[in-house]
Amino acid sequence: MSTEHRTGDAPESGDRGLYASVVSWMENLSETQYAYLLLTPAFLLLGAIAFWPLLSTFRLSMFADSFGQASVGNFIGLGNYVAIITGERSALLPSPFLPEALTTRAFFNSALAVTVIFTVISVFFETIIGFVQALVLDQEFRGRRWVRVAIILPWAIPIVVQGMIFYLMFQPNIGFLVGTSDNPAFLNQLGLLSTTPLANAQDATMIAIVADVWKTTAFMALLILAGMQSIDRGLYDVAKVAGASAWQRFKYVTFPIILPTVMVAMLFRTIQAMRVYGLIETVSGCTTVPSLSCLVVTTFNNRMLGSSATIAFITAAIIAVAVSVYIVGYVRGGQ
Amino acid sequence: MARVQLENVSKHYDDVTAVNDMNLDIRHGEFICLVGPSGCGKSTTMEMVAGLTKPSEGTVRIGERDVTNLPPKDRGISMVFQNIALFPHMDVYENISFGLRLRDYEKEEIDRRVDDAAEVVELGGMLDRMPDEMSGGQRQRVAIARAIVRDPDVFLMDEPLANLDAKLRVHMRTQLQRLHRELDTTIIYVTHNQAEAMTMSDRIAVLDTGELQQIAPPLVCYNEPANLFVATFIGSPSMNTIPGSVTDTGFSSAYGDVHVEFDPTAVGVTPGQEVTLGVRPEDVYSSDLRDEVAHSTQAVSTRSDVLEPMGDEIFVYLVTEDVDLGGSMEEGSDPGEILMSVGPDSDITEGQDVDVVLDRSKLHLFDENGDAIAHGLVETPGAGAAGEAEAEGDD
Amino acid sequence: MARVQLENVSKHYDDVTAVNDMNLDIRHGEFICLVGPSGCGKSTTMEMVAGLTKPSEGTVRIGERDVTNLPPKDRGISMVFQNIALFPHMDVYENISFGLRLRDYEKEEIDRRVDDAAEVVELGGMLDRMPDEMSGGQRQRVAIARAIVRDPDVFLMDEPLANLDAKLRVHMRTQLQRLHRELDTTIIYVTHNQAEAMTMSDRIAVLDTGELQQIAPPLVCYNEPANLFVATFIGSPSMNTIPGSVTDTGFSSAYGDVHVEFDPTAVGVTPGQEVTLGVRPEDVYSSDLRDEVAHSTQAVSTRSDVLEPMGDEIFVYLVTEDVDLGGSMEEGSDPGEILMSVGPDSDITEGQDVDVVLDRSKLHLFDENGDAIAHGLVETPGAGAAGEAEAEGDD
Amino acid sequence: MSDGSTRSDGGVQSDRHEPELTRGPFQRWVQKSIKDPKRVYRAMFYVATLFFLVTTLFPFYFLLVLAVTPDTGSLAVLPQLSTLEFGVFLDVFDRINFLRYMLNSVVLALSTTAIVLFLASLAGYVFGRLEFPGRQPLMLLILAISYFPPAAFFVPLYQLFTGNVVNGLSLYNTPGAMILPFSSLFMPLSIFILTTFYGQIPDGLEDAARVEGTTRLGALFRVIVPLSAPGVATAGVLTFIAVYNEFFFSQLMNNGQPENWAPIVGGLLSLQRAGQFEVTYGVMAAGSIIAVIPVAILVVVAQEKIVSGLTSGALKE
Amino acid sequence: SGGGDGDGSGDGGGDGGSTDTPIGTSTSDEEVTIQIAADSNFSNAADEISQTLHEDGGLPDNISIEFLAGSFTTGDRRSQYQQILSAGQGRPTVMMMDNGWTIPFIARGQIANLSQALPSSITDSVMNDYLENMVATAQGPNGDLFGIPLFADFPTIQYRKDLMREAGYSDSDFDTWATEPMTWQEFSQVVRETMDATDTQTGFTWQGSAYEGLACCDFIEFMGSHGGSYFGEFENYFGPIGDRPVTVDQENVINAVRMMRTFIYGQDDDDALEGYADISPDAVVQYTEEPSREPFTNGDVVAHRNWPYSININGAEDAFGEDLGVMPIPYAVSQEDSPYESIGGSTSALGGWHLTLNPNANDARKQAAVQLFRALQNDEVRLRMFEIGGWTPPIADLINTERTQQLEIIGRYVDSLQVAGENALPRPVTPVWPQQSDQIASEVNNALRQEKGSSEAMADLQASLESIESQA
Ligand SMILES: Nc1ncnc2c1ncn2[C@@H]1O[C@H](COP(=O)(O)OP(=O)(O)OP(=O)(O)O)[C@@H](O)[C@H]1O
Ligand SMILES: Nc1ncnc2c1ncn2[C@@H]1O[C@H](COP(=O)(O)OP(=O)(O)OP(=O)(O)O)[C@@H](O)[C@H]1O
Ligand SMILES: [Mg+2]
Ligand SMILES: [Mg+2]
Repeated sequence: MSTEHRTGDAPESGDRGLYASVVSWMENLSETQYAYLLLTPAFLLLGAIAFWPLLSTFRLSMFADSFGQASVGNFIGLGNYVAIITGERSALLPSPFLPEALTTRAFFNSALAVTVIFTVISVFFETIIGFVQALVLDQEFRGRRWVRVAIILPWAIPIVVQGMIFYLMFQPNIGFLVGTSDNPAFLNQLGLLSTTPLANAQDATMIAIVADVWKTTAFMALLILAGMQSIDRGLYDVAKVAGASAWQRFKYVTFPIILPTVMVAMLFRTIQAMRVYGLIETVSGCTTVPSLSCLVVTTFNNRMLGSSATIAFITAAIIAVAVSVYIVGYVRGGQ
Repeated sequence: MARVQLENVSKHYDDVTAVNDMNLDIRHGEFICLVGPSGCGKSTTMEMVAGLTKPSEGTVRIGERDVTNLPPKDRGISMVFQNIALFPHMDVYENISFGLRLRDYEKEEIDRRVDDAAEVVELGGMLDRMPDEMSGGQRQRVAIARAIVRDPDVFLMDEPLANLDAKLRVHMRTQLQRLHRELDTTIIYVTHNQAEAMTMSDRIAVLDTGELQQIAPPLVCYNEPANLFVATFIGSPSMNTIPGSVTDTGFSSAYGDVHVEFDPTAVGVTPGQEVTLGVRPEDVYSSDLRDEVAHSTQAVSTRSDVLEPMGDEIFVYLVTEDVDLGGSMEEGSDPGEILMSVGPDSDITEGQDVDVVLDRSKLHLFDENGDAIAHGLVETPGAGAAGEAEAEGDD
Repeated sequence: MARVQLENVSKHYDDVTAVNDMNLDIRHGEFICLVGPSGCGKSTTMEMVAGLTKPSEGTVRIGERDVTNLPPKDRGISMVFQNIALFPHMDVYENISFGLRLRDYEKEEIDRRVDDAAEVVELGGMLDRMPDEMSGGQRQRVAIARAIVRDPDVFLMDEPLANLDAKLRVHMRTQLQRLHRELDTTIIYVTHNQAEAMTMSDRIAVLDTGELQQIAPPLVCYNEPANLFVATFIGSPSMNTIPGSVTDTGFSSAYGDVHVEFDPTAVGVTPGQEVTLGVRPEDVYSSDLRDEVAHSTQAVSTRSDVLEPMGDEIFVYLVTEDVDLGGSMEEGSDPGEILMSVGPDSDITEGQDVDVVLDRSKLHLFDENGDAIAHGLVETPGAGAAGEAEAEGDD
Repeated sequence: MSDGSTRSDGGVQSDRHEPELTRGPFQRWVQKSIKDPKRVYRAMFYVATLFFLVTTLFPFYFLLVLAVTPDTGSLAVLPQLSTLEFGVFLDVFDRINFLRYMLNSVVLALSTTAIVLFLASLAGYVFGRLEFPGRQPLMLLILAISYFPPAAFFVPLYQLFTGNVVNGLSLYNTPGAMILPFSSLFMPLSIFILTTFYGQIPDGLEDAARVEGTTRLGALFRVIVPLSAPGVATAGVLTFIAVYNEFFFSQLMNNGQPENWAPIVGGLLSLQRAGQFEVTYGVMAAGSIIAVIPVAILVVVAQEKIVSGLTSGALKE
Repeated sequence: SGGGDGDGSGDGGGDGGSTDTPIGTSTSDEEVTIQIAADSNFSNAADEISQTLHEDGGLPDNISIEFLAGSFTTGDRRSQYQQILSAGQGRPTVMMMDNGWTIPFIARGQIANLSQALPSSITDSVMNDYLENMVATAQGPNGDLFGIPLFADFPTIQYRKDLMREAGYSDSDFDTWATEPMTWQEFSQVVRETMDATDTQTGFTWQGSAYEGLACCDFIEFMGSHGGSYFGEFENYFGPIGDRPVTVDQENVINAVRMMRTFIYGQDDDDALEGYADISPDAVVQYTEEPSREPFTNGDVVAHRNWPYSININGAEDAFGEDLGVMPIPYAVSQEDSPYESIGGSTSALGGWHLTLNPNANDARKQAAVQLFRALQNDEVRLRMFEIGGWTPPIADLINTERTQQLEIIGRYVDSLQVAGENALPRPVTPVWPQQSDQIASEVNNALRQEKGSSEAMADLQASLESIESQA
């Protein structure tokens, strides 16, 4: 028994006793039991609000679409999956799942290809720019707080508004960025944009990417910045004395230490980018840039519940594949 | 009551066994020093007592209670960590008072205690500093204050004074001893400082590669080391170890001509057996002083190689034979080399021929496995010297 | 060439002056130990040499070059940090090779050097461990290896051996000395270990509260301390300081009756002046041994208070007078208390009356400000003892 | 700083005595830069900062121009001040109860952030610092939630919240109907962020806390969370803003009325159109500026406070 | 538990027997509030509307009306209703539904059958007096009525009289054009001439973006005015799915596409249709209503096709005022020359909204709703609604009256509106219309962007529409 005593020891009330016994019960759990105990609240919530709906949606994905009275048709097992992947259902979708030919046009018309293009390019640029932004914010300088506000601002913008900004910016005769064929704007002259970029799958995808980079780079920057701020400054002293230049300190100390954070940021950005919907819908419309989530939402709105659920699960499966790239990289990096 | 017992405790990491089948029984109120080479498992042992590391096997008891599965907070311990581990986000006051605040002490009581503890570690005016604004020694003292501000049953201190200068160290040492007396606690203390281990502890536990080598009062460890490891580990500079073999009439060294005469059967060795002779530097005398040594061996002729003046004494490295002396300065126990300590007024110079004698009452004999065979090789074997040592150790 | 010069260097923090107007001139190839109490500014000084901290005032030169504004990487230094600071994300190999990899050494060269360095710090088999899988001492050794694997002009080592056991410490010490010889570098070394400072350094720089007190060879610091601070700081246990005043015939203590006879004018003091007498524990002898002391004082009658057996010697705390002895054990320099060190065979017991004499050739006299007046109070004033000490210090 | 240091250097001193005629300011700058590369870093730093400011703020500028340009006027890069109508910012409040929408959003975002940070702290601690069987699979399971488009959750959740699954449990048009899905959908991100941050805190500090007498949970909230302040604050900010902007459930889990806890998105959408086809970009732009700028500033200030609060004073009692 | 069958059961709730039995029309004195899911224009004008309903329409005083301001984005509203109805929620009582998607709700049996629920006095007057095509979008397969048309919307062409005058046209021309549709050929020449005469960059803006608006409206007009149709005769428009011809590969349809392309690219276009001028900017391929209106309002365009809301903007004094002219949509093939009976000639897309009844509402509210519907039959109420919010009555005779002519701005153009209303053609709404409209929008837009040839695009569209027809 401990000899420690509380001064002015309050008489132990029943509550206190209960509390104490709960605490001691918790303290005596094995590491595994304790781990599961702490995870319980999160999993209860996730179970009810995430896993259960997913299961029920999965069930839905096994039913045919219905265009009549009922909300879903017959049970057809994995029929929806087959139909969508083979392209059998393409006619009922705003755009096919896989490219139907090996042309650029077909690629930009395929939900999968567009999504992958969007994801790879936007996550790439977000990471790089986010890194540089974080490096800038990690410096001490006057007005840092305001620069930080400026960098966060895009991220605080609701998607509707973000979409509106970019939609209008690239609207001929309205925004500043697009001209007409007689009176081309700067970007048109450079040949970077057609005069009707939002109707053009390629241009519209790029605009969506720019819009996404503009908005979500802050996400990267904030996370990376947090990672940088948690690094023990003493390590930089060691590195300096060992002869590391600023770049080498970054390369050997900062970068590897924040790598896990960067990976998490990239991982989630990739996942989010692969689910892009609102941005595309508001900037160019899902018909022009058909992302995977566009298909999910469009089919859902069109009451093709089975197809919608199926595409949702296919999307998730594709994301899972993308994620496994990170996980493999992470495991490799961790060794 | 804070008896601390480790029963067959082991700790295995993936590829290392940090602690192996350790048995320790520490009485209430005892002051135990854990010593041993770097990486021998001292910190791991402490962590198991504290409850921070779960033993792979075995039982830990504190005050007769099995605490193996009890969390640290319920073990009635406080600890000074080897790596100091101050909370970087708290100032000194908050660091020191952390444990008290957790226990809902009253504000005045906390303030009083923190002030006291800060006084003890001489950090009076620094209560509102942050850890990163302090020097290494100051941080360590905060860590000590954090531990002593509470009054637990057992103090665990892992090299609490490593970063302090000699003077402050002595000061802190006496403060800790006073605390020990006043609070009537059990203290387990890791130190690399021989003086600390010798002066502070009731018993010293010597560890090597995770195994307990000897646990005994300091002078017993010093005078009657259980094995070669303890013999060379305790005492600085280290004991001279002279490999050799038993002859019909005593011991004869493998290098140089160190001969000690004794009756092998009385000691319990057989002629021809490979043994190691141990002698501490301070038991090596210049043969001029032979008369002062009650039981001296016959003279050994050596040459002084290197002199290390230490202020209050001089270490003289003696070569008994022209063997390879490549790394000779490294350790006193190189075969063929003997380290002698002499007073600061000695007139020995480097490269001079020196004849030395050993004090036979202070010689140690170890078998092939390094286990001690005898301490003191005077004609009447062993007993006298051992008794003497014990008497000293008890006070 | 790696001469290191600090010219009027100061470092002020918000409310503390960590280093105050420091002037240091360290010759190329010198081995300097920085010593001083905790928080006196040793680490800060090192950091300013390294370029990690910018001096508030003053100039730092390395090899005649003004490096005050140069980044650490261009200063040709390597450093062992007091807080160890291993890179947590690199294994031992990567930690050690960090500096080499920065400089694009070839793989084989790196491997060779890392193996060598690991060998020196005895971490051979641990190259692929992560820092958090190592013991405190092992980590510290990695930090040392990381510093020595390169060949800079100046080594800065901030308590590199604090977490090592005595034996390993001795080993590391000799390794560092060898390295120093081989690489022909300048080493600035912070240590709290007297033995280290004494044995390793060419000169010791003693700091107190940010100010340089003395910089001199170890034995000069030991035998001729510039002031009371250095006198009590160097040497463990600490020098006895006996406050008193100058009489017509010499010195008379304020407590107890310690009297030393000398000619005040020869020494340069005036009768009635308040002075402090300093004597090291090993220069206090039981009056039985009076004959062995060439210049002994008259006997002082004392009573033994506490005995501290250290293995190779015993510390005896002597009380000269029944003054308040509350915290007497704390420091040897309490007025009215004298610490004596005797051999392990001494038969003094606690509470016994002991008459002691002091070795007058080893006495020190300090004025009111603590500055040294004289070292050695034999009739022929000062010169002899000082000359002796210098001779010893030079080798 | 760099200026001062170069001046104390003799070399630069002599530069200043050279005739200035032959050298333009730029050459002088280059000359100095060669001597002191820090100047170059500094310059790079300013260029980068400026670049980011321009690129991030340009669309805002566009938004502002959009807001203050009258409906009948055309947009111009540099609009004439006289033609602008700043009254649009007041319109936002005249047309709808915009404040209430903002308040709803803030309440929803704060509650969600609190729930998420609490639950994710527990989970992040478990995943970041404990070893137990099932760790990897459970993490993947949590991550997998983020794989799904929000639509995949919608139908069952809507049924649930409208009382069609559990009788009598009707959360539609209440904050719960949004906070619950927000919490579970945004939680995986926070769990992952906190897992990495908590995992990096040295064991020694947790050990020290436990020896000092905290429970395991106590060590988490008193030491690990404050020490990970930058990470926790960032997770909080990310969650807060994500909720503030959430589009999908915000719209579908209430009927768009401010009294029914419709958040800002609902407000913006009701500002968006004057009719089925006519879009009043101006008011909507004004609305979003009003909605966003205070929040962004609040978030930055709060984040700084959180970080400094958690790392220093938070544990003062 | 009930998780899995959530979707099914929700609908079941909707079907609930209540729709079969007439709702009592007796008035009780209890205070009842009914909620109408509408948009913020209604909720902003709630007081006035409520006033006219009570005072002119005789709505009992114990019934109060609350308008919910839903999103103006029609798709959002659709999904919102879908959730509400499939969850079996009782509120709101009455929903304002786009005539573009009322039929799928009818098909799924999610809204109350008014033919059975309302007294026949009300339903009969709807069937007889209201715009026939409008009513058709609220009818079930067997002709039962499921929604009461609330207001209608028909696009017209707006043009700049001031510019035209410079080009030599006079007010008498304008007067003729206001009620007598001209041909597309003539139109394009008039516009071209005006452009040249006034050095105006842009002649005619309309909506060519790949969105619902193209499929439902712009293209229906261009195609219809060429005598083309998606599914042949008008009677096929609402089904039966899979059992009707798909007719987008017909020449009339292709010609419509070619004409649109010619407007954009002039005679240089591969597919150019002779006799038409280059009057539209490239940008029309990404224009929706507002982006196409902005340049017109800003004064850079001669003519513009849009819904009546924009007449109010462009006809305002600070815009063009009296200089704004309005005409019905031009045509290329008259109704007589068209292959289909009721298609051809000037064609305006028919937009507009119905009021439908939530079958899950409680009886008191349903009864109150009946009173509401009854009140709405009152002409005075309809006219007041036109005055209050510009909600065009879905009754041809009420559009152009002396009262309506007094209305500010729009009053000047009610004659053209009436013509447009009489020629209004709804989109072919069925449960598969969303899919089909996606395909139509995307293929037509492809053609407009010269990604595909006109006939190629229409052939592709033909194939995918047929495929949808067969799969559904
Ligand atoms: N960042 C800082 N802010 C304020 N004071 C500081 C800071 N760093 C050091 N100090 C103070 O400066 C003085 C010198 O510190 P320094 O680290 O040099 O001491 P030291 O001699 O190395 O001590 P130790 O032996 O304990 O490591 C100390 O009193 C310390 O508290
Ligand atoms: N987490 C771990 N994983 C693997 N090995 C470990 C771990 N922790 C400690 N060890 C190993 O266990 C052994 C004992 O470590 P411990 O820290 O107890 O040593 P120590 O006696 O305290 O040493 P020191 O005096 O150097 O602090 C060491 O060899 C160490 O490398
Ligand atoms: Mg240790
Ligand atoms: Mg220090």
